[in-house]
This record gives sequence, C-alpha cells and structure tokens, in this order.
Amino acid sequence: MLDYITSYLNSDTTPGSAGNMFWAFVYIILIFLGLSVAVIAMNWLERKILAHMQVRLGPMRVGPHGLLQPIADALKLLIKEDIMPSQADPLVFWVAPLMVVITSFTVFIVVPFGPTHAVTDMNIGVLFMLGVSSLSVLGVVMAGWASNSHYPLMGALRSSAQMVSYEIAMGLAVVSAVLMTSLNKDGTGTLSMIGIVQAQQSQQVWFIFKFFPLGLIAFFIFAVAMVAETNRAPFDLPEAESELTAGFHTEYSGFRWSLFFLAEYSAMIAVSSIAVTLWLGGWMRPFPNALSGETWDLVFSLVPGLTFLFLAAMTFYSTARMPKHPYFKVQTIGLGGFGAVLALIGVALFVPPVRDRIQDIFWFSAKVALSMYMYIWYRGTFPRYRFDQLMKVGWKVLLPLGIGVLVLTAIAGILF
Amino acid sequence: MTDRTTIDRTSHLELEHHEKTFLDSNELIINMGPQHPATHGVLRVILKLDGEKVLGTECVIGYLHRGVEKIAEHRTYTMFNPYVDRMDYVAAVSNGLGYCEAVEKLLNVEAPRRAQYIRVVLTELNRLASHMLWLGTHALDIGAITPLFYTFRDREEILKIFEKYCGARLTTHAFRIGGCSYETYDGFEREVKKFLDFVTPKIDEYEELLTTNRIWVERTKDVGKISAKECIALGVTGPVLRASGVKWDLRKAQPYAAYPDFDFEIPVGQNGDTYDRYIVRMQEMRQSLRIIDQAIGKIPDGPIMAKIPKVMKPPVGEIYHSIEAPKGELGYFIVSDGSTQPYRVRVRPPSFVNLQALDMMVRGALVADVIAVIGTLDIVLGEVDR
Amino acid sequence: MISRLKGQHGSGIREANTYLGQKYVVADSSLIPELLQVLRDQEHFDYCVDITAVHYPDREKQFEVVWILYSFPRNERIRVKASYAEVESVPSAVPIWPTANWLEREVFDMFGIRFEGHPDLKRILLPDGWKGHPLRKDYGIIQQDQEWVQINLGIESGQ
Amino acid sequence: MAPVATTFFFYFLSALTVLSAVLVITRKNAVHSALALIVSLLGQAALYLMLYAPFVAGVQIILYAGGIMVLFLFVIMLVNIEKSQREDQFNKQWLVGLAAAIALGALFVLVYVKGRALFPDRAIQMPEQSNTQQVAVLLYGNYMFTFEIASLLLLVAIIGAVVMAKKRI
Repeated sequence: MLDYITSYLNSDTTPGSAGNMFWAFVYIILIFLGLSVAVIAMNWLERKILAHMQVRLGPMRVGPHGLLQPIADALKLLIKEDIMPSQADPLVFWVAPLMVVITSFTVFIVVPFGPTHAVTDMNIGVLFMLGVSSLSVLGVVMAGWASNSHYPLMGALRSSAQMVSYEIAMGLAVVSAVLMTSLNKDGTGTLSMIGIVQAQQSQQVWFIFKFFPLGLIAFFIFAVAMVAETNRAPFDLPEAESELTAGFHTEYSGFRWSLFFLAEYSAMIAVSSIAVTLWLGGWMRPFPNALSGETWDLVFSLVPGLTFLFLAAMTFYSTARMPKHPYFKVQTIGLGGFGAVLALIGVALFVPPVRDRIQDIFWFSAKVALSMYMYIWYRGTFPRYRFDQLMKVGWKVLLPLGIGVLVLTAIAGILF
Repeated sequence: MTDRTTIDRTSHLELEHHEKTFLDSNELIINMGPQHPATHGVLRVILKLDGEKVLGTECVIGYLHRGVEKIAEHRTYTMFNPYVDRMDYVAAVSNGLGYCEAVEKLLNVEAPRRAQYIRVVLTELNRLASHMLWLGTHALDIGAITPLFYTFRDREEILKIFEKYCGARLTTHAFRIGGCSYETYDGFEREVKKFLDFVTPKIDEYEELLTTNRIWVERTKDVGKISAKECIALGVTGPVLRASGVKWDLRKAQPYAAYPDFDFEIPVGQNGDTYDRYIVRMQEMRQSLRIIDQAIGKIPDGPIMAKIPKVMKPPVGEIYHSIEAPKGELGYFIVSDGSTQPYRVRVRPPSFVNLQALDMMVRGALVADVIAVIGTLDIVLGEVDR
Repeated sequence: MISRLKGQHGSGIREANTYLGQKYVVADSSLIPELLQVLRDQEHFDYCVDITAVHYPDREKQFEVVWILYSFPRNERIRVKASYAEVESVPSAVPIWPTANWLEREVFDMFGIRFEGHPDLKRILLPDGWKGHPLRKDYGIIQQDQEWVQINLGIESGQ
Repeated sequence: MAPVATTFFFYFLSALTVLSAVLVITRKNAVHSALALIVSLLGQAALYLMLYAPFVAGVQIILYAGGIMVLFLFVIMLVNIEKSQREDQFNKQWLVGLAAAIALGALFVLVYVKGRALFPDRAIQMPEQSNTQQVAVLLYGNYMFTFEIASLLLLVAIIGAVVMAKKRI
C-alpha cells in the first residue's frame, strides 16, 4: 500500500495518467479545499476592491478589515431557513443548484496547475472543460423554471440564450488556440490542457503573442465570452438586480443560494484558468525568453515567497495602524496573527524543495488572480448591456471575428 | 397630435391581438414592484410582455398616499408648511419654496431681497442634490454601480450645508411664509463657495464615467423617446420636456424669487431620448452651480422676514403658483375662505404627471428599457402619491 | 382674449376676471366641452397643467371643477372653473389633453366626480374597493373605510 | 489510463442510461422527461469514454447535453405544463408502438445471433492517445464529401428556421 503511494512521487506525470487512485483523490481534495478558500478570499477581495473603487470601506466590522466577513456570511447562509416556494417543482428545484455546483467543480479535474499538478490529463482536456462548463446552463435553466415565478423564468430564458450564443464564439476562439498547438516541430496538435502549455513552452511564445495580433484577438474574444458565460457584469442580465430582482435565483435562499454563489465564483476561476492555460502560458513564469538563464530562474523562484512577505508586511503595517483602544485588542491580535501566518508561508516558500514544487502553482494562480481582478474591475466600471445588444455583440461582432481569426490563424500556420 | 398620445394607449393591457404564428410564445404578465430594486420606492408597474418585449404597462400607485391635501385643510397655513417637504423628499427645499411663495402671493406680501437670495442658493443646492441622487440611482438601474457612491459622497456635502443652516438634512423646512426663519450661519458663504470649487471637478468625473461610455450610450440612446409635442400633450415638464427640445423653464418663463437677477442658460436636447435627458440634467447641474456662484457673492443685507401677521388670514380668493422644481413644474393651487386654515390646497406634482408618460415611452421596448425610463423620468413616489 | 371669448359665448361666461394677476374664467357647465376645445385650438392653451376640484357642501352645485391651462406660445395661464352637482358628470378632457387622464382619475378618486368619456375611470391613489371620497368636506380627517381595512389588512383599524 | 472496475462501471452506466431513457417516456412532466434525457445522454457519453472514444464523448456532452437539451428545456419552459400534464401520456396507439419496439428488438437480436461471426469476442483495443486525430483524418479525408453534404443540410435547416420564425425579413 505504501509502495502504491510512494511510487507515484517518482513518476513524472499526473496521478490520473499514472493511474494512481490515492494521489488522484488527494489532488481532488486539495483542489476542492483550495477552491473553497479561493472563493472565500475572492468574496472578501471583491467586496474590498469594489468598495475602494467606490470610495467606501467595504466590510470592516467582522474581524480586522472585515477578514472574517465571508466566514460570517457563510455561517449565516448555512443556518438560514431553507425556503422552497410551495408551487415550485421540488425535484428540479433541488437538483438545480447541485447541477451548477457539480459542473463548475468537475471542470477542475483537468486544470493544469503545473506540469504534474493536475488530477488527470485528458487528451480532450479543452473539450471536456468547455463541455462540462456548458452543462451549468442546464442548472440555471432548471432553477429558473422550477421556481415557478416570472422573474426567475425570464432570468433563465436570458441566461440560456446568452450562454448558448457565447459558447459558439468561445469555441471558435479556443479552436484557434488549439490550432496553434499543431505548429510544433512534430506537427501534431493537442487538446490536452498540459499539452497546450507544453506547446507554448516548446514554441517559446505565449499564444496571446503568437501571430500578433491574431492570438491577441482570439484572447480578447475569449475574455469577453467568458464574462458572458459566467453571467458577470456587464453581461449579468440573467441576474440583473435592477431588472429581474435576482434573476434565476430569486426564489433561492440559504444554503441553496450559497451553492449558486459558490458555483458562480468557481466557474469564474474555471474559465479564467482556461484562458490562462490557452493564451497566457499556463504555469510558466513571465519572460521565460527575455530573462532566461539560471540567475533569472532563481530570481523568479523567489517571487512567491516575496509576495507573501509583502502581504505580511502590509498586514503588519495595518496592525500598527489599528486603533490603540482596548476594544480593538482582539482584532489587532487577530490581524497580527494573520500577518504572522502570511509571513510564515512566505518564509516556507523560500525553502528550496518547496520553492521548486510550488512555483508553477504560484504563477498559474497569479495569472488567474489577475483575470479575477479584471472581473471585479469590469463590475465597478461598466453599465449593463441590454438583451438585444448582448445578442448583437455575441452574434454580429464576436462570431464573425472568431471565424476570421480562425481562418487567418490557419493561413498563418501554413505560411510561417 | 401624434397617434401615440391619443386615447387608445390608455386601454390598459387589453391590447390588440396582432397576427400570431404558431411560434409565438405566451404573453407574460409581470408584476414589477411595489417591492423591486429599480422602481424607486413603491411604484408598481404591471408589465405585459412578449418575451422581453413590452406590449403594455399599467402603473399602480398610491402605496405612499398620506392624504397631504386633506391634512392641509385641517392645519393652519404655517402648520402645513413642514408637510410639503414630505412630498418630494429629495427636493424638500423646492417644495417649501413653492408653498411659501404661493401663500405669500395670497397674502400679497413679498419676501425681502435677502431672504429671496438665500432661497435661491438653497433651492439650487437642492436641485443639485436631487439631480445627483437621480444620476446615482439611474446609473445603478442601468447597471453602473460606481456613480451611485460618487454622487452620494458629493450630495453629502450639500446636506451638511443644509444641516448647518436649519438643522435638518432631508426634510429641511428651510423657509417660512414671508421669508426665512433662520439667518445664515457664520461662514455660510465661504462654505458654499468651497463646495462649488469641490463639486465642479466632480461633475466632470461623473461625465467621464458615463457620457462617452459605449455601453451607457447604447443603453440610453433612442430609449424612451418622446417628442416635444407628446410631452406637451401629456403635460410632461422639467428636464424631460427640455430634452425633447422645448426651451421652457419656469425660472425664465415666469420668474419667481430672485431668479431674474441671475444669468443662466436653459439646456435643451434634441432627440428626447434617455441620453438627452441625461445630458440635459448634467448641464442643469452646471447651470445651478453658475446661479449659486452669482447669488452667493451678492446676498444683500437686510431683514430676512417680511412683516406678516402672527395669525395668517388671507383674504377670500384663490391662487395658483408654480415653480420649476428639479422634476418639473410644481404647482400649488390654494383656495382661501378667509380663515386661518386653507379651504383647499391642491398640489400639482411633476412626478405624478410625468409618470403618466411611462406607458407611451416604453411600448415596444424591452424590459431593461422600462427600468431605464423609470429612472430617467426621475420620479419620487412620495410626490406621486402624496 | 377674454372679451373675444365673451363675444363668442355670451352669457355662458359667468365671470372673467383676474385675481392677484391671475386670469380666471367661470363658465356655465354646459359650455365647458366647447370652451376647452376652443381654448386649446384657437387660443393655443396647449398644456393642461392641472385639473382639480373644490367641494362647497353649502352650494346647490357642490363641486367646482378647475382646469388650469397654460399656453406655451403666449406664456400665459388661465383657470377655467365650472360648478357641478353631485349627480352631474363632467365632460372628460382626455380627448383634448391626454394628460387629463390621471388628473381626472385623481379627481374622481378624491371627490367622486364622474367624468363622461374618460377611457378608464377608476381609483388611482386609493385602493379599488375603497368606500368614500376623502377630499369631500364631509369626510372626516381620521375617517377610514374600516371594512376595507379589516378585510384587506386583517387588522381592527388603521388608526 | 489504466481502467478501474470496468465491468462495474459498464453495467452501472448502462443501467443508468436505460433507466433514464425509460423515464423519458413515462414521466408526465415534460421538464422531468428532458432531465431524464440529459442523464441518459450523459450516461452514453460516459460509455463512449469507456470505449476509448473521448472525442465523441466530449462532443456528445457539448452538443447534446449542453446545447440541444438547453434548447429543449427552453421550449418546454414556455409550454403550459399544467395543461400537458392533464393529457394522456399513452394514447390508443401504444399497442402499435409496443409491437414496433419488439420488432426492432427482435431485429437486433437476430442480427447479433446470425452474424455472430462478425462480432469480435472482445472489444478492439483502441489506440489511446491520437484518437481525436484519427477521427479528424477520417472525417476530413475519407468522408469529406458526406461531411460537406451534412453541413449543407444544416445550413438549409438554419435558413429554413429563420424564415419560419421571422414574420418579415
């Protein structure tokens, strides 16, 4: 048994490919935990960042700087009364949030956090991600219909139309990136997520810069479509608060609603990781060409630790600025403790074996985080599109653009 | 008169059956409000939809009805004064100004110059506050959440000035019949000037966020169009009328208070769509700043109250007086029977009359446009329902 | 203008005067439809500012309905007044000014004055089933339709 | 990928697929039927995966479960469910239907029994990695003409749908 466990550590592949059930299970648990933490962190960060964009403070009461706010919210949602409308369809009402959550978590099976850091490496990885994430629309539609109420129904109608239309543009953008993988020396393309990053590695270019500006346009199409896919501003029509109160989840409350919330954020992370994998070089560190060599490798390998130390320093600075009143004593200690944890993580990340192992994951997460920040930024900046305009953007702008990019990429691939 | 304003538009929800194909889906009746994030209070709009397309609307109002006009008949002229603030509570000062001037006219007295200048300053500040609140909520309805906080931040400064002047922030009761009951506080002029310097760049900031924002323009251009003719036929006044191209502002047309002394423009639009109304209101905010800037520099010295009897008994007769409130023409029709209490007070609320145009403006549009149009009409339910 | 009106309609115009600089015309109720039409078409009173009523319980014709009109081309206001008894119905101004729709509904709601030819005359501010018209002088200030309150709100009294 | 508990998963997925397929025709509520159909399609996709045809499985999920079923639900949601629930699920032709189903089943069995020699005893071990490429080579090589005809047919169908849906073009 122990052999079974340790044997994997020497293999140079993902647990799925090695057929090692134990480690696959461990990875699944790790991803699940990591994702939950990421959603919680994202919740806090979104509120804080959005608040600071809007000249207000955001959560400040629960814990220092509102750090415990997401946890308090989660607790509140868990102990809230679970209401099901009496005229609702109980079965469908019950299945819908599960459907959304399961699909948005399943996607992470193939997300490559590093060359070996993925649950498995399917040879249809991209297809799998697109397919499974497209299933989440079923959950949305079911939720809207099962509520047996008009606002959710309209939200469901909107979201199904929206997701189906934007999936096409999204697919075209993805295909053009997949096409680029076939420009290796051996001439075979791949749909595997790890294979796509490795293709970027061997071609020594992130696909966003490949055949400039074709890669950039494809990335742009995907970036727009992914916002629409996840129902976020400015494409948040299915849950447009000022129009449909809360759209498809108007009738949901408590734990079920929190499942939708969880699914929305993990779907955001999922599509962001597709974008990162396909165009932004996945787990590769920035400037692998311009700043190559062992010294630079070393410098970049220190970045994760330094980042955490920087965060720790910011936390300590905030701790020092806390009011000196005894009333804030617990909070000050808590914030200091949080900073200490961050500093500890930062120091741990300098230890060579950890440093090497964690680097890929760090760069991948950093790129995803950047994309998540864009999500928040959009939300703070843009008004909402109207339904017909949304469809116009999807069908009349992104789709032709996507086809054009696809054809041009194919031509460029033959010519160069 | 165009077709749209003729009577058929009032045949609520019993709409003509257009030709149906087998692909036509069922019509959807949606009850928007009275509890809805975007109906600005307790407006209830019953929407008849074909998918997303609006086939007809019916407004159900009265949820905030308090019988202000009935109360007026049982209060003396002075006692009724604070009640008018509760109608359009985001522009309470304008309401008070209209009522005080109407009663003054009935009594045949005139407020002193100093009081009139203070009135103009406060009313224009209130117009700014009202427009800021409108901008924030309107943008929020269309999905831009950030301007709301910017406008509230700046509106706060106005409310602080009100608070320092009369102790109240929202329902100010700033004026009395015959003038103002409070002298300006020390540094009033300085603070208002400081506010002007503070807010001018802020209005540029709002415009930067929205005016050329593609999504904003797409969402508002050609949405809820209403022509000048239709506006007049429906009695729509205020920025909505001006955005349709009618250069009409009671401050210029039938000047009251100290407005003849000041130099300002009436901004007008051309298309009468939501975008033009937005532009007109933004311009109006700048014009208000201009008026305040002129007024604050030359507030004359003198008394702030005219000589009025302690017990007010206006002679038998009636008066209609109207002012340009931030939302349109706000009129007071007061009938006096010679006693201390008005025999009848009728308020002509701009929001109430403007709201009537909603149905015509949104027919054939989409659900999202209904929200945009409700926002752009700038209604306050306290005033609609009274 | 007033002399012109008087010349046209003669005895129908009971009184035409100004009070505190505001013009008003008191007309015979039978003349109202014609007069309003003439005012809009020939005198360019294209904007109906307000329609309201005043209740005089002591008079023979209890209700005085007031039309406040404004002319954009002339920048001028005029009030048209006419008296009606409780049983009489007032000609609706909706065909002349569409804005009269809600204004007349409010007058109906508050005074119980019926408007002849109104497309959709029903209560506007008060609930549909409410009994009584609150702006009449015989309606007390704290009076309520207790039955409605009890049925619809499930409470003893709204006081 | 070393398979784990193949037999168990095969029977599990088959049972799931067949069971939900039965539910599709027995449920009175159209939305429930559609949901059962989704489960059935997903079960099929998983079976494809077991047959080392991941591309087909992926396409099955994207197109059928993700795309077509959404449109199904879209339409069903607008139908008056209460009315359709009151209607009889099986009308008088159920005997004919049953007969047709039995005939079809008998045909399958007959083909299997008669042509037993044609069926290999065990599934052919498919090449694991370049599966997708082989599909592409076949589709755009050998069956290019058929593929193009199919796409032409779809184009005609799209135009037809637009013409039918739009009152005025």
